[in-house]
Amino acid sequence: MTTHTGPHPTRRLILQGAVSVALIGLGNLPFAPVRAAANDKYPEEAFKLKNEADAIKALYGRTAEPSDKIKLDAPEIAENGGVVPISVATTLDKVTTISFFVAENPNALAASYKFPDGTIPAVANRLKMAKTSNVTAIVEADGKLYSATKEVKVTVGGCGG
Amino acid sequence: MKRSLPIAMLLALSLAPAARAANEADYQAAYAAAEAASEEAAGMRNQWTTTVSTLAAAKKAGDGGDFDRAVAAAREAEALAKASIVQATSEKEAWKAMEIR
Amino acid sequence: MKARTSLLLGSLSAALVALALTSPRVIAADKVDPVADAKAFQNFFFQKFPDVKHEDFVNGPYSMNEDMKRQWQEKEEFPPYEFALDAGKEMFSTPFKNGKTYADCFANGGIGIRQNYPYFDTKEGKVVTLELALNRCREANGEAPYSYVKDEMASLTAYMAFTSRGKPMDIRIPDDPRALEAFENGKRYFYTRRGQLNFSCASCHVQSPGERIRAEILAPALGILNAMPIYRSEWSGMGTTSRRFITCNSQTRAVPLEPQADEYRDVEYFLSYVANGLPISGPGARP
Amino acid sequence: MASSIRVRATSNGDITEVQTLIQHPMDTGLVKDAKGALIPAHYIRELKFACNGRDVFVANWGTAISKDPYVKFSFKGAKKGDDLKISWSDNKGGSDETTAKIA
Repeated sequence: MTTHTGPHPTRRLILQGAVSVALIGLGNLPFAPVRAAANDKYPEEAFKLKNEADAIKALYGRTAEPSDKIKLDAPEIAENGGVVPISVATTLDKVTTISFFVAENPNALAASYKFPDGTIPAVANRLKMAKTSNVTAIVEADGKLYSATKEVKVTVGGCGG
Repeated sequence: MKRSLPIAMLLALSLAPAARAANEADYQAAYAAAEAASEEAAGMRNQWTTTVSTLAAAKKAGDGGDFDRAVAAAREAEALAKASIVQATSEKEAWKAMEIR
Repeated sequence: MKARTSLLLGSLSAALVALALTSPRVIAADKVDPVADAKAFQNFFFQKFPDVKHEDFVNGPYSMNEDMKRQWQEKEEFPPYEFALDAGKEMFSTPFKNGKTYADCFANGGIGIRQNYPYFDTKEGKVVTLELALNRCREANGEAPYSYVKDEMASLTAYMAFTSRGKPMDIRIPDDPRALEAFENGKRYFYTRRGQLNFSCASCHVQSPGERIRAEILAPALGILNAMPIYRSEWSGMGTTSRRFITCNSQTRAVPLEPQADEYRDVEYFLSYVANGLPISGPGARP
Repeated sequence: MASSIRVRATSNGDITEVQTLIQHPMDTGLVKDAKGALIPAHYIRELKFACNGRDVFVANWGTAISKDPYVKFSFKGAKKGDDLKISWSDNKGGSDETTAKIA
């Protein structure tokens, strides 16, 4: 990841960096549907990408369709962007992975969980959110991808000055 | 004509600061007044953070020789300190108005 | 620049005039009556928020906002102050170099006594807070005192608060004119406006609890210290009562006093006394 | 020193619910410290839960996971008294592991 991003990095600089990384990422991605998530290697590429769609493609190699069988629980207004309690549960079966994406974060992919047989397809965790953003949960069930999205408002915590 | 233009500008520039610019003495006086007011406010245990930072800015500008900005900042620091003194004295009684009875 | 300061002085005098105009309450004879003050203080909040259960006031902003309360309860399942609690427990049982421990300095070995702090020390003629007593215990046993705003002090007070959870706040004011003076001094500090923003503690925690100041929901003043020390997500760390007072001061642009200054000890005495009867809920988690 | 992993694993006979809180700074690498220097990225990348010899849950984390991270999940096929092994590794080669009895 281009770690030379200072606190006031010129936006152009980051965007250029991110775009180039994305292109490289796409470049070496074999276009045949890849069950990338199945192997237990740490999805390095996906965690580096800024854009949500690119990250989903890098992690799963295909897009997801919204499903009402996924219950995504996230606060309406986060009490603090640093600690946002988010959980998901689904009635879909043969679930192998669940991942969380925060679109407006510096890197969209926040977490990816693997569910071996016998593990209940539900998980709760606490995420950091840079600002108000859509939070998307992607569930991989029986080889197909499903998603649920919710907007979480994040305000600047504390009274500065 | 081209050559005379820069000379004219130079002349204007050199004249302008002498008439208005504050000098070291102005700065010292303004700073001393601001410091006295700030100490009085601190003595009443009612100092404002902005008084402290404006006073520091005045000193920094003064040390750097930019007496215009230094005097301006010193005057503002003095005003802030005085305002905090007015606040402390008036609150000696004014707080009762807010008290839950 | 000139305009700004005159604007500033103008707004300040306007504020003073406005204050004078508000119906000047009948200033009762200046006899300090803590019992009456506490009753009036509690009734003010019970009437202003009739559907908030009395013991809920100690949960600060979470007693004022449902969405926030849900996020808090979810966090309480495995709270972020868990580590401070364990660290405090460990420190409490680790003897000093001279073999003694904190338990030797406190009644009942320091367990389940937080609700009696701060207390008025008639020998010293001043209020002694839990944080002050802990540092005095350390110094009495040849140990260096802890910073009042750092994690060690927060861990110790977190453990002692935890051992008193649920017990009603029980602050006593001895029949000593100096104790009444300390209580009055704390009350005066609580209602005095300070800082360039010209706020007093009451401006936020009495006049507008439940409302937002920027992103924060303001806690009611009643029971506001019952959850101390608190883990604040914003600090992503523990905060003692001293740290909370200091940051509140600087947020109104008032230069904070030194930790455990007389004013802070007295305002803690006042705020704890008027919350008598409400349960201790420390250590707490806050936004 | 106590382990950095706090875990509560409780079974109701069929399903075991696991809650974990880990003491870790989870620095994103985008934050500056008081002196203005960038705090380098330092975050847990992988967290594994194993029971009766097989992985029951694996978490891959990025920099968007909160400080002192928390995760909750449940799984079948274990009973009271079984050992649950929890281990994590971060991007600086740091790691920790602990074993908890299912209550």
